[in-house]
Amino acid sequence: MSHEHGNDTPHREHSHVPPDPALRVQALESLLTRKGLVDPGALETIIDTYANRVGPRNGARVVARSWANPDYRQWLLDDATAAIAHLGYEGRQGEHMVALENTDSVHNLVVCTLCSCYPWTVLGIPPGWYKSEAYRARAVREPRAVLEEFGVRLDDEVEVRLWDSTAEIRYLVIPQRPAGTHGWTEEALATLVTRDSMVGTGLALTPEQAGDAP
Amino acid sequence: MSHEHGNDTPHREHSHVPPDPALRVQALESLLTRKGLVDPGALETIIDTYANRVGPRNGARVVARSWANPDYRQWLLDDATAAIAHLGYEGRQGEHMVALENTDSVHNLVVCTLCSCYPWTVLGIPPGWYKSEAYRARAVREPRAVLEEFGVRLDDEVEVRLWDSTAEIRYLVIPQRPAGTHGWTEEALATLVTRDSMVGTGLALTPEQAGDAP
Amino acid sequence: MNGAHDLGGMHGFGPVPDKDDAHPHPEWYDRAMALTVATAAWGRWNIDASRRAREAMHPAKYLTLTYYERWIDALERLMVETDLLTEEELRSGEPADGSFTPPVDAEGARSALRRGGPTERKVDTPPRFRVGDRIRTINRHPAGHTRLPRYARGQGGIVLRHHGAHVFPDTNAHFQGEQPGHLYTVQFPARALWGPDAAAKDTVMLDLWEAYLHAD
Amino acid sequence: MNGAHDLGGMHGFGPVPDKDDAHPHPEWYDRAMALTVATAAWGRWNIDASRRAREAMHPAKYLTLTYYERWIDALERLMVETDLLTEEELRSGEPADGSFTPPVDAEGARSALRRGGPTERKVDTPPRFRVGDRIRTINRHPAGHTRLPRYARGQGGIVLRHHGAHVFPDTNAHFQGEQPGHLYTVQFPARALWGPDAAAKDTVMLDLWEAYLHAD
Repeated sequence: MSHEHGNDTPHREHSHVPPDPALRVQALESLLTRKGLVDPGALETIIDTYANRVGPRNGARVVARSWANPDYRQWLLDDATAAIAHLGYEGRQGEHMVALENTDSVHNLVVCTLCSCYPWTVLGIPPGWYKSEAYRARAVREPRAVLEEFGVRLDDEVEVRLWDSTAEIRYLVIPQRPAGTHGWTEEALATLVTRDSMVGTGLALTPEQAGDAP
Repeated sequence: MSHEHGNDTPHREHSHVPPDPALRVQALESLLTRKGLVDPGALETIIDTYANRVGPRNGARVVARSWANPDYRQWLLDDATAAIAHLGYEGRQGEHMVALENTDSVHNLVVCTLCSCYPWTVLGIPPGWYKSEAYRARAVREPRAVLEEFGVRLDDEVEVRLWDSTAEIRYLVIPQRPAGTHGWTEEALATLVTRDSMVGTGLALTPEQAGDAP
Repeated sequence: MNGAHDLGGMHGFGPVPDKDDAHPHPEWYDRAMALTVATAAWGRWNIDASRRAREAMHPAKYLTLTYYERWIDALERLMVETDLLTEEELRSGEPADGSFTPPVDAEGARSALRRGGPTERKVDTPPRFRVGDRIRTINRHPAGHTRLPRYARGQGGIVLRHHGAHVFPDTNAHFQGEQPGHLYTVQFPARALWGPDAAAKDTVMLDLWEAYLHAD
Repeated sequence: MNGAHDLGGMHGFGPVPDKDDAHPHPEWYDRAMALTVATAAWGRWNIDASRRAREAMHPAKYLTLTYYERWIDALERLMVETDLLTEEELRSGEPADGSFTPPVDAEGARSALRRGGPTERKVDTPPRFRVGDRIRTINRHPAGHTRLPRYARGQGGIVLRHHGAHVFPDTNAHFQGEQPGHLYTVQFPARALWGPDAAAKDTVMLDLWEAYLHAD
């Protein structure tokens, strides 16, 4: 600690931000691969998995099927882990799934106040806002204000159920099926299911919002 | 916000520390004096007051008198504001004083968890450690561990009373009078009264520690 | 507000620094302190508003700034808020107008320091609680300034002392009036606040306004 | 620990940023994530230890670092803690020893991702609580890792669901064993947690281990 700063600045050193985290990560990757601790192919597989294979389209397919198929919906509500694995989505950060049903009287919203737990198998890597201090701090205390920021205005009669992911249970919100989609195929329905609607910060798109009929 | 940092770094800007707070203060002082908002003589008076006139020697005189004079001690415990004003110490950050008596069975410790409230009239400007995040965070939760860091080991039988200064009441701890000081003058006794002993993070010095008999 | 300033009970800050307090402090600490005290003589804000301004920072900023940097940062914002300075003057460092007269000179500052700012007020309403009463603190999380720390919310304690009525920070900090209320020292068992890791004998005292309390 | 990571209920962070999520993220985010996932295959730590390492920072540092900087910072410390790297290797960037064999290649990584790390365990002890039971959470402030956030301590709720027994983070994070315990979803009235500013109908659910609960 510098004498210049006197006696109440011992935390100064902690405020040091490495000038370029990209370089730090690059240096670590180089060290780990050269030491034989990490296989470069493993890294590429992991990156490719979440860039191209695992993302909100998975969850959208789950939700669309639950809209189209009442038996599947019931299975999803009873045993989400199995019902989701049935569509091929399982593994890391989706080991223990619970599906939350939005209705006319209940709106579910998911947060992780302590870190950023998120259902990777169905939604992929969480977006920046989900990991932000603001979302983690506020969603649990003032969910309605946060929802308004996201453009979701709920009637006072609706109960907001806020789920803080404090264990390894991962939550998938099943948004309400939009009106005007009777008879749509699962593939068409899936185009209405946004990532935010499966976290609870959004609603499913209406056919008008999606901009094209099936 | 920089695109380079992506979508979860909006607080980056907040971590910016002005490179030299001394220059910022100098610029503000220059602006305020030139605008006629502050009189330079007033600044010098305020600085001189806390550098040379108001400090722990004030509190030491109060404590020494309370050791030497039982009537004064009772007055101090009953109405600390008046008893302290009687010795000429009054004003800013000492408007409402309470004296806390350490005994064989009770040890008092003072903190301000929300800012750094401190009895300026008797102790002056608080030391850096009193204003530190560590002291503010820990004294209230683990006072005995903090006291041990300060070299004060209390018997388990002693009750620690921790005072969090959440209002405008300011606390002065009266440390226990050290043994071997019978018949000492108030002036001599005052040399044993350290600042820390009046916050509760220390004990009064023994004659041996003080290194000279009266 | 539940801000970074509400530090009671936090972990992660390490040992208490510089317990011997041996470092000489830089001169700008004194000048930051003196500017804060001298400008207060304008009477445009109060001590609660000062604290509110120091708390009203992004938590990362609060924890990164040093103590007197927070003071100066808050002071600049208070002076803009109360029309003593403009943002432009702060940016440029140049006064747009030099015609003000300082509210205190050297002698005035000395008097102001000796006078201080007592916060006790006469009120007509009698205190709701007496020494020895069992109370429970409210559990609220206001966005504005408050002096009931998070660690002491929703907790049961005993009234130890009544201090008369004092200016209420929660309103005064926002220039919504002094609204004085009865102030009590309340004693809490340390174990109620912190669990069984606290010593059985130890207690924690806070000075709390009547609005923070209900009978238990 | 009562660290800066325990964000629930805090003020001062402003609006939720970048809700349209329109910014392309820099490539190093992906690489930080992939390094974290790939090194986990060594099996020398667990997800709770990872979280513990990310939390174990000075609060100013936690709030100043970006998300994946915390991951990398924690990863480096975990690898030193578990003897996969030395401080000297991190400083120099040069491996002292290149004779290791990665635990997973591309195919192995794919399998590991699909396998995940289930945390449910068989235990012999029956659950203490049933759906519908009223419970109260403990009020403890451990220095170590815990998954009972500050805002939900000492609060009364109702058991909504039983999830079987799961690995206990408070011990597992410190390599003190999995010590699986029954896990419940507990429902709290929002007003109990946040006071009358919360909507009367709203509720907050947390997944809590039996060790965090007692009957109410």
